[in-house]
Amino acid sequence: QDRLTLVLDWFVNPDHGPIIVAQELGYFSDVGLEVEVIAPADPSDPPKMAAAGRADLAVSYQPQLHLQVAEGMPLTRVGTLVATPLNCLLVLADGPVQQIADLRGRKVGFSVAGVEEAMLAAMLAPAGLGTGDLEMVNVNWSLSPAVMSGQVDAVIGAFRNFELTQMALEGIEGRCFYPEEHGLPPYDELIYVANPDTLDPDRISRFLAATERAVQYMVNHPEDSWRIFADSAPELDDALNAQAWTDTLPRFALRPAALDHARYARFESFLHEAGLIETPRDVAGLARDLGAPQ
Amino acid sequence: MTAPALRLTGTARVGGRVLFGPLDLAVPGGEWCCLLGPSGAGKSSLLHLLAGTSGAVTLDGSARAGDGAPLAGRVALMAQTDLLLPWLDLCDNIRIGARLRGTRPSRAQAEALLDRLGLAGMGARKPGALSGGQRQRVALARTLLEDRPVVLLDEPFSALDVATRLAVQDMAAHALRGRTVLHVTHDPAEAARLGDSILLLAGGQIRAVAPPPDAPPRAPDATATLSATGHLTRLLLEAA
Amino acid sequence: MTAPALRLTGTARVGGRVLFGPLDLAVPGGEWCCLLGPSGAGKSSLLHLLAGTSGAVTLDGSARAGDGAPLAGRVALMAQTDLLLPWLDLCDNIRIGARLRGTRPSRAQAEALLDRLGLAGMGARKPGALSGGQRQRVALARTLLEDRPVVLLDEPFSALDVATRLAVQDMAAHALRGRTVLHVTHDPAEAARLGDSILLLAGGQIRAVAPPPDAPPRAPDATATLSATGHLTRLLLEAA
Amino acid sequence: MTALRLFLPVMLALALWQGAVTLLAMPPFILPDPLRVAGTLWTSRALLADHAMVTLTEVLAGLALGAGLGWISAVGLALSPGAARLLRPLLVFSQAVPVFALAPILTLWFGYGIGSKIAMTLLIIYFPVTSAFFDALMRPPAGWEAMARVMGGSPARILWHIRIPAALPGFLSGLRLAAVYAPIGAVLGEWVGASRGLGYLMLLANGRAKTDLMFAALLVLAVLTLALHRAVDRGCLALEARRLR
Amino acid sequence: MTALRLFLPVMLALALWQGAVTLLAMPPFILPDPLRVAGTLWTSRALLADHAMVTLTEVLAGLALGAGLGWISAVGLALSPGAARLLRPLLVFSQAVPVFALAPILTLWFGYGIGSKIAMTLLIIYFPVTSAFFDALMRPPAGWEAMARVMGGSPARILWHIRIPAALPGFLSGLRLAAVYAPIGAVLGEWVGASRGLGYLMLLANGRAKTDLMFAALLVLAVLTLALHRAVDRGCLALEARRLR
Ligand SMILES: Nc1ncnc2c1ncn2[C@@H]1O[C@H](COP(=O)(O)OP(=O)(O)OP(=O)(O)O)[C@@H](O)[C@H]1O
Ligand SMILES: Nc1ncnc2c1ncn2[C@@H]1O[C@H](COP(=O)(O)OP(=O)(O)OP(=O)(O)O)[C@@H](O)[C@H]1O
Ligand SMILES: [Mg+2]
Ligand SMILES: [Mg+2]
Repeated sequence: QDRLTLVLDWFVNPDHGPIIVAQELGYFSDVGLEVEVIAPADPSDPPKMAAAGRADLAVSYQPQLHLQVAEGMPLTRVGTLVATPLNCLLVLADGPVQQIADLRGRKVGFSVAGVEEAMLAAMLAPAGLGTGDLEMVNVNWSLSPAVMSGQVDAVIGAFRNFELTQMALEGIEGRCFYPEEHGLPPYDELIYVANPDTLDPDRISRFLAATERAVQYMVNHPEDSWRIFADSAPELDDALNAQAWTDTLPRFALRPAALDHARYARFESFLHEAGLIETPRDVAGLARDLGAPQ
Repeated sequence: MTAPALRLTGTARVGGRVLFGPLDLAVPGGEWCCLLGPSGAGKSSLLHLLAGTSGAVTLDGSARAGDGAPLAGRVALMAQTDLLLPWLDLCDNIRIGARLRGTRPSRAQAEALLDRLGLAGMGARKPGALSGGQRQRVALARTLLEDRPVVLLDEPFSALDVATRLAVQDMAAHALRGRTVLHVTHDPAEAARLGDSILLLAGGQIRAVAPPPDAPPRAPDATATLSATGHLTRLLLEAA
Repeated sequence: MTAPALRLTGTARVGGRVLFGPLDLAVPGGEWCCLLGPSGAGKSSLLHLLAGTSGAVTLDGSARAGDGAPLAGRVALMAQTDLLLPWLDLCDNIRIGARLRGTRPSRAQAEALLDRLGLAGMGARKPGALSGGQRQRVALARTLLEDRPVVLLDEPFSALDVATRLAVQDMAAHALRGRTVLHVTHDPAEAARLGDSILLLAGGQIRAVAPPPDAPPRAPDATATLSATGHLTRLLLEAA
Repeated sequence: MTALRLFLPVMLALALWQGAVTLLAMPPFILPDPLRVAGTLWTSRALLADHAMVTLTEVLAGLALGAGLGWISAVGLALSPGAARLLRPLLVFSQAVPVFALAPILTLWFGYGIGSKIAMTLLIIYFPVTSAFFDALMRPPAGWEAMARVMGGSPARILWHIRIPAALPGFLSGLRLAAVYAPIGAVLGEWVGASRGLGYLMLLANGRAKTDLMFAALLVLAVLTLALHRAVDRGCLALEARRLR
Repeated sequence: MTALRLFLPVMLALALWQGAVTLLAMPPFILPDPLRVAGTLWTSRALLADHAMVTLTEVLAGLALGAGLGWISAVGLALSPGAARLLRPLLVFSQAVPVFALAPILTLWFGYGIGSKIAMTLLIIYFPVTSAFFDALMRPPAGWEAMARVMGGSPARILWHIRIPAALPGFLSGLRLAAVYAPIGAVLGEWVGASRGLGYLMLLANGRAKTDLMFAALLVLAVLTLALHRAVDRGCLALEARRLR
């Protein structure tokens, strides 16, 4: 058995379905891996741990990867967990914001991750607005409560597979504007990153193969896989996660190891044009396809 | 202001053991009464029982004024330690009682009192810059400024030299004339000089000793004073 | 252990003003010297200068042993306040010096000393449960247990009744025989009884007074003692 | 009587809470009402108890270590004024660093186990203990120290026999503060990375807007803090009373 | 001399920092070396100064309010033992609530302006001040209080003229702690919701993986904390020295 340490992006939640299911069903041991899964509280820690060699793999976000590589962190994407954006601009369904153009002069909350200004700017542009036309407030710990209580008119950085359900459970109907439908290039929300200098292609490939098997199982057996996930820890078994499980299923990468070069090149140039990256790099400096011939 | 008599009867206990009594102690109103006795006999405890500040000492009996009215609010106590407040200057230290009652006597009055106790011009000093005898005089000044009908003094002149002691004794005797004073002292000459009556607390019992016939404060070198001093000294030596 | 002489020369200042001096004070080695003077004359300051603990008081001159060796480590000081540590019982309080030097005298020795000072069986009490005179005796016990060739006593018997005072004086006189003792007191009778030599500090100057001819401790009622007492009293009254 | 004393503050807290919810019309996703939280408390009792045990372990270990280290540091600083001038700013500095900057460093050193949580608890309570005790050590009653110097005590022995006992109330004051901060320290430690403990549970519940569960966990944490503070306060009072009697 | 005293701890801190980076082979994205941070400090000086001013305002306002409220609360509690028994647990309780649980409540009440930051600062420093002062108020030297009672002082006047001045060192001890915690309080307040201030800047830098900028902001915060602690410490020492002389 080879050991492999994986740091999640946050506490365990349905986004990590394939990992938990693979662990519970023994897919990791089937490929000769003993995987240690670590759940941190701050999503900015895991890539640091991977880059520092403290973890073999970390779950991170594609936009972050671009920024971090630009700042010189030794990181590369080696696999994909969730292959669509999850981020969305969340508003109240019956609130004053019915279309993006309604945001003029209003308050938008965000949880600092680094790219939300650029994202918002891209979403505003088609409506003829700029970030200067509205007020941005960091609401850090309480995205949906800030919207629900009406303290801000919208928040960016909410996850479409959770926040809507969450609001529904509180009896409030929310609505998402999807970035990829409003001018943003599509991207992978959750990816696996590793240190390019020290990564072990063999073990990571085995890991990705096991999660690929888990995704297939989940797609084939949504109910059973939910039970497996919910039984893995008592605090996970609730209505929100059950709904999120269903909502997230179609978004998991069915081919975790596959790399879409163009997607990474597009996002890199998007960030470069937004002024967040000075010198864009080619995809080889950002992501790897471990299955490709060397 | 009429000065009430003092009466303490019963048994005092501390830490489970009898300290003194059963006894019956009476101080006539408006008189100066000196209380002598061996160290540890319970003199300070007796004063604290009258003042209502006895900590560990309990009295199985009563300590009250002869006129039946409560003593609280009519007593000034000068304890054995000076209890000066280190953050207040001398004038404020001796006016602390008035402050605590919400009134505010003039600084000039305080300065004048310090003056009469040989501490002229020191009103603005803090207690930290005083000698032992000076601190004791400030504590006395504070007690006098209380202006109460009943005054309890616990060894008020023990840290003073002969000359200062005589002067301060005279000053206190005049200032407290007509009040009921219970004055604990170890100095037989002092008792012989100041007491309208003299009590001895020894072996848990009170015993009255005849004072010299003339009115206090008496001349320290008068024959009657000297012979009373000698008599008291002998009694104290026997009591031990 | 040979007891060195003490010598203090120069001018002492406090708060910008001259406290005493220029003067030249000498205490012969192995003798008991009594120091009297008005309250505030600087007696305590003088002791602290010799002990090296003068806070605000500065000496323009020198305070040292007659044999030239440093005084530090050869002096025991009983200050005017008792400085008992409230969290230690009496035995530990009087053994604190040894503890501070890293040695550990037996509890029995401490108990025995308390016994001789009339505090038998109180060794396990905390200072909070003592009377004023009892505290003073504990402070004296602590100073005696220091076992130093030079002993500085600041009004060590002031809170004691006549009988206890005589007994404790005798006890101290015997215990400190052969050591150099500088003893500050306000009681002329005490000085006349105990002093091998007697000094008067007044008006910033030192003046020697002849002690009675016989060896101390003298009988309190001996004629020579009484007349020396009278003489000292007159001098003190004049000094004020 | 004791029961009443414990009962009254709890009732008051509940009344204030319910009042805030009712009067200020707090939406339940910001502040759920007590009854709702009580329900969650009951249904999730096994879960809460499980996580509370983890946090309690971290708290007790951190408190013992933090108080001990704080004691040692304050004494060390008091012993050497030079070191104090040099090191005190560093201590202050250590308190100015926010958790998220420290988290990666701590995990790099201590890993994701209980070590990093105890380290965080320690870091949080170490300072109040050190600071309060050091302050008290630096203002010993003047007379005692002079007396001890005449007696020939070395600075170390004077510290040990005079200054430390005299400064005990200051240390206990710091300890009382530490008892209150220790649980929050453990929660912050769980922030560094954890999959168990009340802090983990709260963060998880918060991240998913499960306000009931978060407040239920918060309530458990508060009760734990109160109990700890009470125990330490009682202990301190008993110690202070006994040592002068 | 004073310059040297300030210089030495800074040098020591830098040496420790560089040592950690070199010896422990800290990667720059976890702990950048001092030189690199110094560079960022210089190039971003305008940005940092701008955000530091915001934080400083919050800190000073919070400190003044927190110290004031802490003073009042401790005195109030000391005045009425019944209230103390009832309210002290609530105070402890208030400290057990982690920021992220409070954040939505605070913003709901105070909005996203300076109000919520001052509230957070206040909340953080209020407790150490109250606790340390209250502890000191509850152990007045026995003799003074008895004397004051004989003199006919009401409990309120005894508190004012005797217990409060006697407990001043305890209050100052709490104030010193508060000076250290105030900046961290303001940073926490900025996390609750802000678009300016050092705390916000740190979050932003952290999100953008600009570790240099984060540590530069951290350094500014630390210097601010040190300066504040030093000023308060100096003030306290001067006050303590003067009032007995
Ligand atoms: N910090 C100070 N500032 C100014 N004057 C001071 C200070 N400390 C002491 N003094 C003064 O120094 C003088 C000497 O004090 P000292 O305690 O030596 O007197 P003493 O002879 O022992 O008097 P006593 O018999 O009353 O104890 C006093 O007049 C006192 O007021
Ligand atoms: N808390 C206590 N526990 C036990 N005994 C105590 C306590 N407090 C005081 N005592 C004892 O009570 C006795 C009386 O003390 P008090 O202070 O009244 O004596 P005193 O006559 O004033 O003596 P002195 O002349 O020495 O001042 C002393 O023997 C003392 O040891
Ligand atoms: Mg007494
Ligand atoms: Mg003196």
